[in-house]
Amino acid sequence: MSENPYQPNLATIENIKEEVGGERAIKTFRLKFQDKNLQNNFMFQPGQCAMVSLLGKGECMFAISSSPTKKGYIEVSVMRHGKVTKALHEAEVGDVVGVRGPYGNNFDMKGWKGKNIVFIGGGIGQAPLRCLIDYVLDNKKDYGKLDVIYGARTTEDISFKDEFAELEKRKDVSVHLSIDVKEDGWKKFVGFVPDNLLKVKPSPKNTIAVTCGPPIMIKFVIQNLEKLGFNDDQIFTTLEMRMKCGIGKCGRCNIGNLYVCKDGPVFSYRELKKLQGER
Amino acid sequence: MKEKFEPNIIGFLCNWCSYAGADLAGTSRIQYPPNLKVIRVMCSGRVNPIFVINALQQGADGVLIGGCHPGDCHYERGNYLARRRMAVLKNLLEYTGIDSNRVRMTWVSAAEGHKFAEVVKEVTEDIRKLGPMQHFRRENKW
Amino acid sequence: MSGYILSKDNLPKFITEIMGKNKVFAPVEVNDETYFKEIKNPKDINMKYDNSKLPPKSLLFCQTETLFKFTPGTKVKIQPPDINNSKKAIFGIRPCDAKSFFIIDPVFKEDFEDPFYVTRRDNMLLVGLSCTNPYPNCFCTSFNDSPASSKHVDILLTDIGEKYFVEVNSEKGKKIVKSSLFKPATKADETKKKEVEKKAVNSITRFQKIDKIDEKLDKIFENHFWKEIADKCLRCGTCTYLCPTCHCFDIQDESTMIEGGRVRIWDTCMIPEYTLQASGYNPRPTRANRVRNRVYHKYNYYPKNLDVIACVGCGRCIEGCPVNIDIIDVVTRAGEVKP
Amino acid sequence: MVDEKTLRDAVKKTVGRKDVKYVVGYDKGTTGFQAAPTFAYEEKDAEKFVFNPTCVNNLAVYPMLEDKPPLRKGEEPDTRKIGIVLKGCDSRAIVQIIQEKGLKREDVVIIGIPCTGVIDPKKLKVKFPGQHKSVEVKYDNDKFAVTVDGKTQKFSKDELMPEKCKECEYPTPIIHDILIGKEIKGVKKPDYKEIEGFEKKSLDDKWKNWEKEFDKCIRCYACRQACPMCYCKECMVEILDPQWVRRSVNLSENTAWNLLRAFHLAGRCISCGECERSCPMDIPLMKLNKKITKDIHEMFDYKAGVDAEAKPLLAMFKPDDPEEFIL
Repeated sequence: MSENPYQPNLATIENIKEEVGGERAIKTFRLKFQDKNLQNNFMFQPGQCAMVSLLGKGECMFAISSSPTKKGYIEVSVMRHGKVTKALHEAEVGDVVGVRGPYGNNFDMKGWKGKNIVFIGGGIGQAPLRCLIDYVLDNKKDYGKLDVIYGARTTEDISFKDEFAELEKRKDVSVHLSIDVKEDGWKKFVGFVPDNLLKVKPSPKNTIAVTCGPPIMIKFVIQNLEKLGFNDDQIFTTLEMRMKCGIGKCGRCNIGNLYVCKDGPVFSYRELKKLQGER
Repeated sequence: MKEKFEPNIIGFLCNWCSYAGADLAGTSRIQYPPNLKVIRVMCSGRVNPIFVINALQQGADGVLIGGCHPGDCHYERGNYLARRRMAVLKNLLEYTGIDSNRVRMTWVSAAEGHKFAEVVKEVTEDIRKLGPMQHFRRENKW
Repeated sequence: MSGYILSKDNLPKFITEIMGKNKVFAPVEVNDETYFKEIKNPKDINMKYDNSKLPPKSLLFCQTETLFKFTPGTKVKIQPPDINNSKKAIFGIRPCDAKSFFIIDPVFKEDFEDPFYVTRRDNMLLVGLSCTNPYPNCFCTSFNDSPASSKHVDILLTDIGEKYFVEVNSEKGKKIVKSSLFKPATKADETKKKEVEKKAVNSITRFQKIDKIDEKLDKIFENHFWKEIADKCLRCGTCTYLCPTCHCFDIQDESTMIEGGRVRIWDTCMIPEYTLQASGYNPRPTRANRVRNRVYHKYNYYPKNLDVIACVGCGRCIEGCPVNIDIIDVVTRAGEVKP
Repeated sequence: MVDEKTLRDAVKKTVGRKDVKYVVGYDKGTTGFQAAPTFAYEEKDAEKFVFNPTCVNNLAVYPMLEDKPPLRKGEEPDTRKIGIVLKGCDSRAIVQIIQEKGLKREDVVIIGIPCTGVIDPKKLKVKFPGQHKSVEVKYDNDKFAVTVDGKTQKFSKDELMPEKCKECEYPTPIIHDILIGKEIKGVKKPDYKEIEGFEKKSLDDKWKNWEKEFDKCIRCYACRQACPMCYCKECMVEILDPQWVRRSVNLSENTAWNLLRAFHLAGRCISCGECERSCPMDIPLMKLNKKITKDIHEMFDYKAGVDAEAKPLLAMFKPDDPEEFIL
């Protein structure tokens, strides 16, 4: 008989890092499988997701936000919203969670070799991009110029602050942060991410743009990317939906005939255009 | 081997009267059965029927709701509203075949430690006679 | 294809034979309605039922199923569930309901195999019973299927008067007809079966126009038509609960302080909570979105992914809908909408 | 008798008003013995409106069921009125919703129909099993004339009416803006014999009966959706934290759901019978509702959906409410 695909493997929370406080709190959890073999054999690609569950509370799909180049653990970044994420935020180091995965498709890291990459993130949408940025930096020689565009509602809400600070120090990456509403002491861009994108004006030549964030942001980012001359094959996004099974059976995460959990979450704009469906 | 059935009773007691009454019964060392498990609520009017049904589902054999005497409610009318609600609920339970004595209501003031003990005794004995509540208890089998 | 004959007197003996090796589920009449229930006595079976109230899918894909057990709290432990692999049989399943199993098979079998469904499916014997008196809202012939088709069962019985004509369609079925109760059929019996089948086919009055429906639907995704259809929808979900091919489910954790289980329960795409995200964003916020999704799932996405329309024409959703959203009418009209 | 032409004219007039979004009414339906709800957005849509004994649905459910997807920037909410065709019993739902302040009186335009009773589709289905090419049911004085495939048969009303019509107190809508035809005086009284008979049974017998019924429940919540009074934004069973009623389907959770549903309609149920009609498993939900209706009438002298100015039953009290059960 086959294995039970719904049954998670136990993992311990090794470390919890508070990224954002307040109402839209974000924490990053470092998870390590209890089974050492499993930990060593857990292979995933940037863009893939994992089902993390607190037994007794429920299960959620999260993008893995650590890079596969960092061995020995996986990380997920979680915004406090619903029942499970609320419980996760109350968890402590040493608590045990269930993890199954990795699920879904991934960014085409091999195909992108030698190209410039623009990362456009908003809010918690930075989580899958963080994995990708880390991966690219660890293989920097394979890729060209890197631009990171990121926006949040307020300075408070900017996630991965210290990591952005690290990035800003690097010479081979240019970082463009923004906040939605004007605040005292903020010298960088004020406005929405799509507008920031127009200001940064990355050149479409030999460039890939990857975006993730709230649905409305993705919509306008894609519009603006088109204005800048990016074609359908240069634009990639990772989507999310309410998910329950993670393996294309429970039916709820479909966009058109594709399931985000199984056939996604990474879609090129060309694929998205072909898909009719609500998202 | 047949053990004597000890009923499990959940008490929703109002903060201002019945809970204080229970407290008084305790501090005055009045004996009453240990079968009552007390949950303090701010007012008997806070007791949603969903609490009662859920208690019966989760293993309570009976539920006791305690409030202030009519006219004494800290919030003026919470106990009156609770009275209406429970009248409807008790009839509904009786109609579906669950003895309405499993859901009881009482007025106990902060000064009535003795009355509280008497009520708990009476309720416990009544429910002991009724036996365990088995109609729709959760099986918790997975 | 050569057939066999089972005399009506021998039917109880045949059922007892199956009951010896399997747990048998069969149509049983309760208060004028037919349900699939486990039977203890062959006499309990209603051989002339119209259409069962609920499809037999719950025998393979249970409404509530424990995926695994666990201990919550600080000493977390996970314990796999007991997957029951006893032999079971459905006696008297209609060809349309049997087809529904073939439609949902790939969902549970492909990619990540679902052990619960697959174990049950592999241990399930399907004894079909031809539908000689189709229900007012049946429309299986619209999908080029016949109410007396043996395609999706192990063996199929057809009532041809004083005996049953038996067709065999699988290895499992071949073993069964080795029993001495079955006699080879004559040419006359076979002709009689064809007559019965033809009569049943002719008595179906409702048809759905489905030629190239998946392509047609592709063109009218944004059409106002869907709002018109969904205006009267109560989003009650009866259609999905009664549908033999609806397979969506919800997963929830249920636990006490000391033990618990992760449970899978049937879900319905007609309620907003189905797609509501924790952030409050809902990709399908209106009833029009949801009704459209249901129709598209069956008539567009399924053909695209698995090359089969996920409807068997049993008519249960039409019977069950309190506001007369009629899938025959909806799809037929959708095919005529100008893009 | 309801003149369909007058009805259509009234619908036309209503939908023609600038401050009316649409009118909900009945059209013929595609199958079986049941009319279907239909919507008129333009005057020409009024032509499909009918009224005959097969118009059983309670259309009062629609104003509360409207989808309200989030507005785009700069978009104004559509505050136009909704027109509804209502029978006497259905109008009580609107009265009750207005009483609870779910709607304002001016949010709806009511086209009232004095109703002499509708059919119970289940009863007709038993009388005419199998396939039919055409089906028509008409009022024929004090009888129903049923025409199936060209042959007409007459039935006495009691034979085909659901229970609610046999004891209808309010054949004419309590509130209405337009009335189609003449007002009918309500002369019937509710009949609680069946309920009283059941009350007299032993506890065990009662539970055995309900255990069987609740066990059938598949928890599709169609009863809730069909009910015009169940319009909570979030139903108690869909709250996840704390989760009062688990989603798994078993006797315990089914009983909890059915009892709580009935309780939440205490003093609100207007006895339209939509829950029972839409239940795919045929659970006699009205028996629970009717029991409560009877109790509150006896205990508190209260009737739901009659007076829009009255206070909701469970949100008020009288000092001398019954309290013999209190210790």
